[in-house]
Amino acid sequence: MKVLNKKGLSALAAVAILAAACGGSTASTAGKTLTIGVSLPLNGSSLASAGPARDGALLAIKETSIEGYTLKAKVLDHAKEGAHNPDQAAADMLTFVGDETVVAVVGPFNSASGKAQIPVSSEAGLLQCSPSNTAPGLTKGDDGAALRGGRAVNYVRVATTDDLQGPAVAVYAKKNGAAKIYILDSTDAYGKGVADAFEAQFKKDGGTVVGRTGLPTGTTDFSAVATAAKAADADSIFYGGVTSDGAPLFRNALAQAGLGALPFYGADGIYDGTGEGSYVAIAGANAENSYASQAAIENIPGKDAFNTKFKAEYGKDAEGYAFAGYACAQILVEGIKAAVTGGDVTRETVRAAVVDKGSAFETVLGAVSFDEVGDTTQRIISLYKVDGGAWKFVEEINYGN
Amino acid sequence: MAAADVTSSSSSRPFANARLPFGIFAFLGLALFVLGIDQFVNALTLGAIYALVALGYTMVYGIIELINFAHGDVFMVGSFVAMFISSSLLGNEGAITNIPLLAGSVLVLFALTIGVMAIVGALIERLAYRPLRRAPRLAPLITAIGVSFILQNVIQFFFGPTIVTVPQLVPIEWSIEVSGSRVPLLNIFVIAASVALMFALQLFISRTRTGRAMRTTSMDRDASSLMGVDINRTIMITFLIGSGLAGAAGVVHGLYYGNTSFNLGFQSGLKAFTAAVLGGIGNTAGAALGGFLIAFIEVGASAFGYGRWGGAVVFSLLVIFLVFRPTGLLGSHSGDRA
Amino acid sequence: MSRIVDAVNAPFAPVRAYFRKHRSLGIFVGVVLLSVALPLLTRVPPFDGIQSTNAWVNAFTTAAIYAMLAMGLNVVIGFAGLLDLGYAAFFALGGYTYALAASPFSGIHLPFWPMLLAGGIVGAIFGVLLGAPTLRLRGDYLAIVTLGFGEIVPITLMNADKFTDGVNGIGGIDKPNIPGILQFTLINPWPMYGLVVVLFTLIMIMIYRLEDSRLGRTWDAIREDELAAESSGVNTVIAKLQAFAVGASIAGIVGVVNAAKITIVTPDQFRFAVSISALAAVVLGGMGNTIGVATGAFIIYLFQSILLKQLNTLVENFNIPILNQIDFLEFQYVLYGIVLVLMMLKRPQGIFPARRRMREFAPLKIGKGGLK
Amino acid sequence: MSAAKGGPMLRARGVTRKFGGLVAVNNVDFEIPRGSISAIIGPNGAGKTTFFNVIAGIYAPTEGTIELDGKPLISPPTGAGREPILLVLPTIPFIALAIYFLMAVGGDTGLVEGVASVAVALLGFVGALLLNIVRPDWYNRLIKRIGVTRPARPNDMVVAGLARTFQNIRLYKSLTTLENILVGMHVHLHAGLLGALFKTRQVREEEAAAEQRARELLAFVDLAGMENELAANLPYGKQRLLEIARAIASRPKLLLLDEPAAGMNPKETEEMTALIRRIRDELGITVLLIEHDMRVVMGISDYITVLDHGEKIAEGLPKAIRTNPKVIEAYLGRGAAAGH
Repeated sequence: MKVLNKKGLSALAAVAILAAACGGSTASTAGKTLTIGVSLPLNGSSLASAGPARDGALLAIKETSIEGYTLKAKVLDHAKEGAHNPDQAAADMLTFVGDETVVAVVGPFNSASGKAQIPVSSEAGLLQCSPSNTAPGLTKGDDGAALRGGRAVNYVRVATTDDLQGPAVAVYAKKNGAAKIYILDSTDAYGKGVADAFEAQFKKDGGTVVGRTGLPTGTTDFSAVATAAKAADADSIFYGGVTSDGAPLFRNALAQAGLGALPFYGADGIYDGTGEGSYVAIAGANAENSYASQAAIENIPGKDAFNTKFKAEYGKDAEGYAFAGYACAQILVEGIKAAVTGGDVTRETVRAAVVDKGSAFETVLGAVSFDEVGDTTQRIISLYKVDGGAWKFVEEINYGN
Repeated sequence: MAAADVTSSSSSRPFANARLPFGIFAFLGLALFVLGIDQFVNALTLGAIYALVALGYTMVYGIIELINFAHGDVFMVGSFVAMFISSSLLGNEGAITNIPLLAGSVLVLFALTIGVMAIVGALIERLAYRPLRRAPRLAPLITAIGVSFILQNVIQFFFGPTIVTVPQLVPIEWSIEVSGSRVPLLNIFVIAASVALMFALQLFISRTRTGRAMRTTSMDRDASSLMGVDINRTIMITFLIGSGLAGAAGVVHGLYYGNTSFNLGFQSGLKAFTAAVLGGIGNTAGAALGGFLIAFIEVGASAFGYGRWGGAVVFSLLVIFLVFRPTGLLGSHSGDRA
Repeated sequence: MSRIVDAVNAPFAPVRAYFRKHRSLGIFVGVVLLSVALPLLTRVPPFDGIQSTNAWVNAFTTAAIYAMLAMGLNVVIGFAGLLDLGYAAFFALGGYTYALAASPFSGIHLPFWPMLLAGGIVGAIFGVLLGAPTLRLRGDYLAIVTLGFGEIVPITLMNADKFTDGVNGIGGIDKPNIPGILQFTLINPWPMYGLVVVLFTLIMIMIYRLEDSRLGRTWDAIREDELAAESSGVNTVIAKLQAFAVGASIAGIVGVVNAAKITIVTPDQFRFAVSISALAAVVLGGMGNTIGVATGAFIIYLFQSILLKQLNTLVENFNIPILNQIDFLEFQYVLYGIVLVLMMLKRPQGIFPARRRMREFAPLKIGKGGLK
Repeated sequence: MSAAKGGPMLRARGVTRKFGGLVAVNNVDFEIPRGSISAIIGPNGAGKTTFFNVIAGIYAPTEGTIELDGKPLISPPTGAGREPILLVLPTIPFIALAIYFLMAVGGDTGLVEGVASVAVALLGFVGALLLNIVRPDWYNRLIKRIGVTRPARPNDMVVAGLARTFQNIRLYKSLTTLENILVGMHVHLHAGLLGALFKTRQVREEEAAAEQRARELLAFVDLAGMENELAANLPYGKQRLLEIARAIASRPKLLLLDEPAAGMNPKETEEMTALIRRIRDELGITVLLIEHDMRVVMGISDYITVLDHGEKIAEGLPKAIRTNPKVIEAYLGRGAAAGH
């Protein structure tokens, strides 16, 4: 029950970054300054999930030093009136394109913004790495090809696509004894996408979906849906969406309706640690017996070290997309370093270093490499369960290559 | 205004007084039959909260014909004030099972929150709306939007962009049995508290001098000014009460849902505005009815698996309804043009 | 202050008189001059430090799109006096019209130029569709119905997955081209800028012509006194529908351009916030004054999407240590709100209040035949 | 001006108007001779204004008909119960297509067919709605065949040749006087949306001619030189004049004046009386006025009709009305008639 959160910390972070940036030099030493753009939705409700990704990326950039170059970060926020805005996302990408020092970009966060940004960055040959995009159509198939417009891959992502995560949870739920499931989604691209994938797999495996509906982001009243789930006689619940869409509110409403004991499944949208504002923190005791997934391996060697660093910097635990943001920046930095080693740092050399070489990057998420369309080849889904007020690893599903 | 009076020939309806309660009972009966007791209670509870917020909307509209887009955010601020008072000042952690202590805590919580929010509302009126009293009608609408941005982002700055938990003082386990269904006392408490506040408001408006001043001001500001009503004071009091009710709604919201978040205001504001219009904007009883009606529609949509269409259903019904009754359920006050 | 303005204006009086007579030409010349001056301005400090000229030009293009939107909304609100809070819906419908006509999602690839017209027609149809049931409503009842329409459209677009790809939106929309001459691209904003400048000019000329026409007078009359207008023989039903149709068709056309510009449409792009921004632009710019409204929209867009978003960059350029330590992104919407409130308090009539049109009437000629 | 025909300009037969249980106008027969200046008088609450509003098309009569220039103009609406059928019938294709669409969402209809069906359906729906809202003449005739008639609206009255002023002047206050007149000429101008957009030659000529005539009208009511004045800035008396000028701009056969001399000083009243005469004499417009000021009424009226409690109690020449005991009783109360 903490009342005031540690605000000002992110302000301090920005201070640190700006101090680091300004301390080096002004933009006049062109050719020496390299900038990594950070393009995320950073106000309103988007901030809750995208904020950690920014913090992670800024941390990675801050701790990097490259001989003979000054590495800067430039953060642009494309949320408007609290929601990510594809129009602004595209405009921000154009801003990065127009800034010659920018050699790579971390972002975007949402797939709609991805669809708006990828054609721009692709035309400019500017590398971008998304910490969170999971919509398959951004890279795969005709849709992906249309976004790239026949050009070389310039967009990579560290999260594996929805078409794996949803089914993984479905397989696990089935194994865990779920037969009659009630599905609720947040009606947005992520929530609905993952719920659709879950539903398809669950039905394929012989499960019954006893009810399915969606409540848009911003809904606070989940009692009607909880009662509907009760009336449908569900034995398990699936929620497609993120914590700030109302996952813990739904869980609480279920408990109020007397369904608090049912297993509650979600994807990585609710796997956000135990800190302030997290699923576990808000749902409290009701969070027990909840399951979530994460598109990453569980046993990352550097995880604790990263958390220590992160906590030292921002005064809070690294949670949610902090890892992915950090990993993205790590990959971009590795690319830049490779380009520096090659003697010529341009957008093209950085892009090629990350995408074309097929090399693996050691990141906080483990070893990451990319396939021919820029998706991570680390296709591992880890599953977690809330037990005793904390997420406990239960198993891992490897979809291989 | 005069145009409306001349064109819409008002035919007197001899059974109007009897028709309304009958309609309400018929509707409630039908809703109970269709939804079942659990969903019925859900809808009533949700409706009670909508109604409290809608009251403030409609009061402000009635008196200065302003669509107060900031009102939803005043409600949101109210829920945060309640959270702050409850958890930080009163040091509550969760449910209180000691009944006298519970009653005391809840009363103090209501009193403090309503007080703080009344002051906040009055301040907003003084700073953002009063200077525009004689300005074109849409000018205060834009300041209302500005105030809404300020409130949201100030709260976000202090309390963060995540969902924040609020102590649920009334234990959710307490319940009574109604025809085989478990009805939590919490819901009954929420409904009772809201209805009590609504009745208090009705009494205040119809019985007190200030209430009468509010009514005459809403009918004709200039005339009531000539009759000796202090217009600025009356409008200020309207804001005090409207925001106080929003504060009460904030308390109720926190107690019922156990959480709040900085972006609570937008959706609630929209619903409350819809409720106010549906009921006949400017009419307090209508706003309360509208709030309940919207809650029933929404809960119905969710109950039958059309949750994602909820907003569309509410608004479609609203459009159709207004086509047949252009001044809302209990419409009296026909707004002037933009 | 105003004396200085008058002094500066004095030498231009003959020019102004000329262009008042030939206003379409005046608008054309004005917009062209402005469209050349703006990119040049971005070469000058402090603007050059914020972002590249290309990014600026792209921002101006978007700002002009919002300005067109505001001008269209002004027809409904400022001219006819009908408070429309769901204007973004028409913007959405225009965008989806083009997205369905030219994208990999539908598999159809119709050329861009005729779709401009199609967007306008779709907008007009829906404008009438919305207008028809609302005609009996007055004032704020109209506002809520339009608001409802503004919510219904995105919800429907979001849930009719099969036809709109739902919440994912339709991406990879075709960019315009002039066959054999010019292919629009995303990193070169200049062709789109040119297109928008031309469209802006045309729309502004058309709105001014409407305002001065019999129809414009009809709208004025309805706004001033609906009953009196009816008693002057005005069919208020048709006139209001025409206002809705004109406003909506402008939004439809602009929606097509917007979709072609950012190559993706999603339901979330067209939420209430867009309608509210357009409304704020109209009121802030000066309701009823077309140029004022366009300027208002331009300023609001640049303020909200460039100045506030780039405050960090801007401050960094000034190198003031204390200010450098603040993350201004945190405060952007508080600042936006404060600015909205302050501007409204300062200028309740809008920045450029609608001056009553003072047309240059020819000298009085009485005689020949008298009255009939 | 079809002055050749004989018969009264306006003939009301058995006009009754009820508000709920209240009978505001009861079975009034009434005629206005062509080319006359007629007046309706009566004590407060006599139903004058209601009757006036029935003639002006603001209230539909509950019973009775009104003819203007020999043509039926107003009759009570009938068959309102059958009207929904007409609303529903044209929308049936829409509903059918919408159902088809909804089924298609679940089925596997192609994108193009789906969008097309929605488009066609919407067109049908919009068409049906528009028909019922705009209701062109041919549609009115069509529905008349199944017994549905609808009250005419004020703007239909203007087209039929009837113009009015208001008791509490209703000008377009932020428009100039000239623009006020131009709005009054609305029904005689034909520029449409496209004409305005492309400013065709026809439109420009029409506008120029309209402006010319508007100036003449302003000169006629002695407002020459005030063309660019905002209506709101005119003094009260001139606002009245402007309102009359706006009304006659629609070239009516019959002009209804609602208390034209209300609130005027004697000099202004005299000017107003003279103007009303000129309107009749120079423009050949028949005039009907409601007026409280007996000097005005007696001074200019050719015929006077007296209403009391919603019923016609007397009519005739001013001289006869002045001495009619019923009228005196109505105005001064019972018993006063004898002493007068």
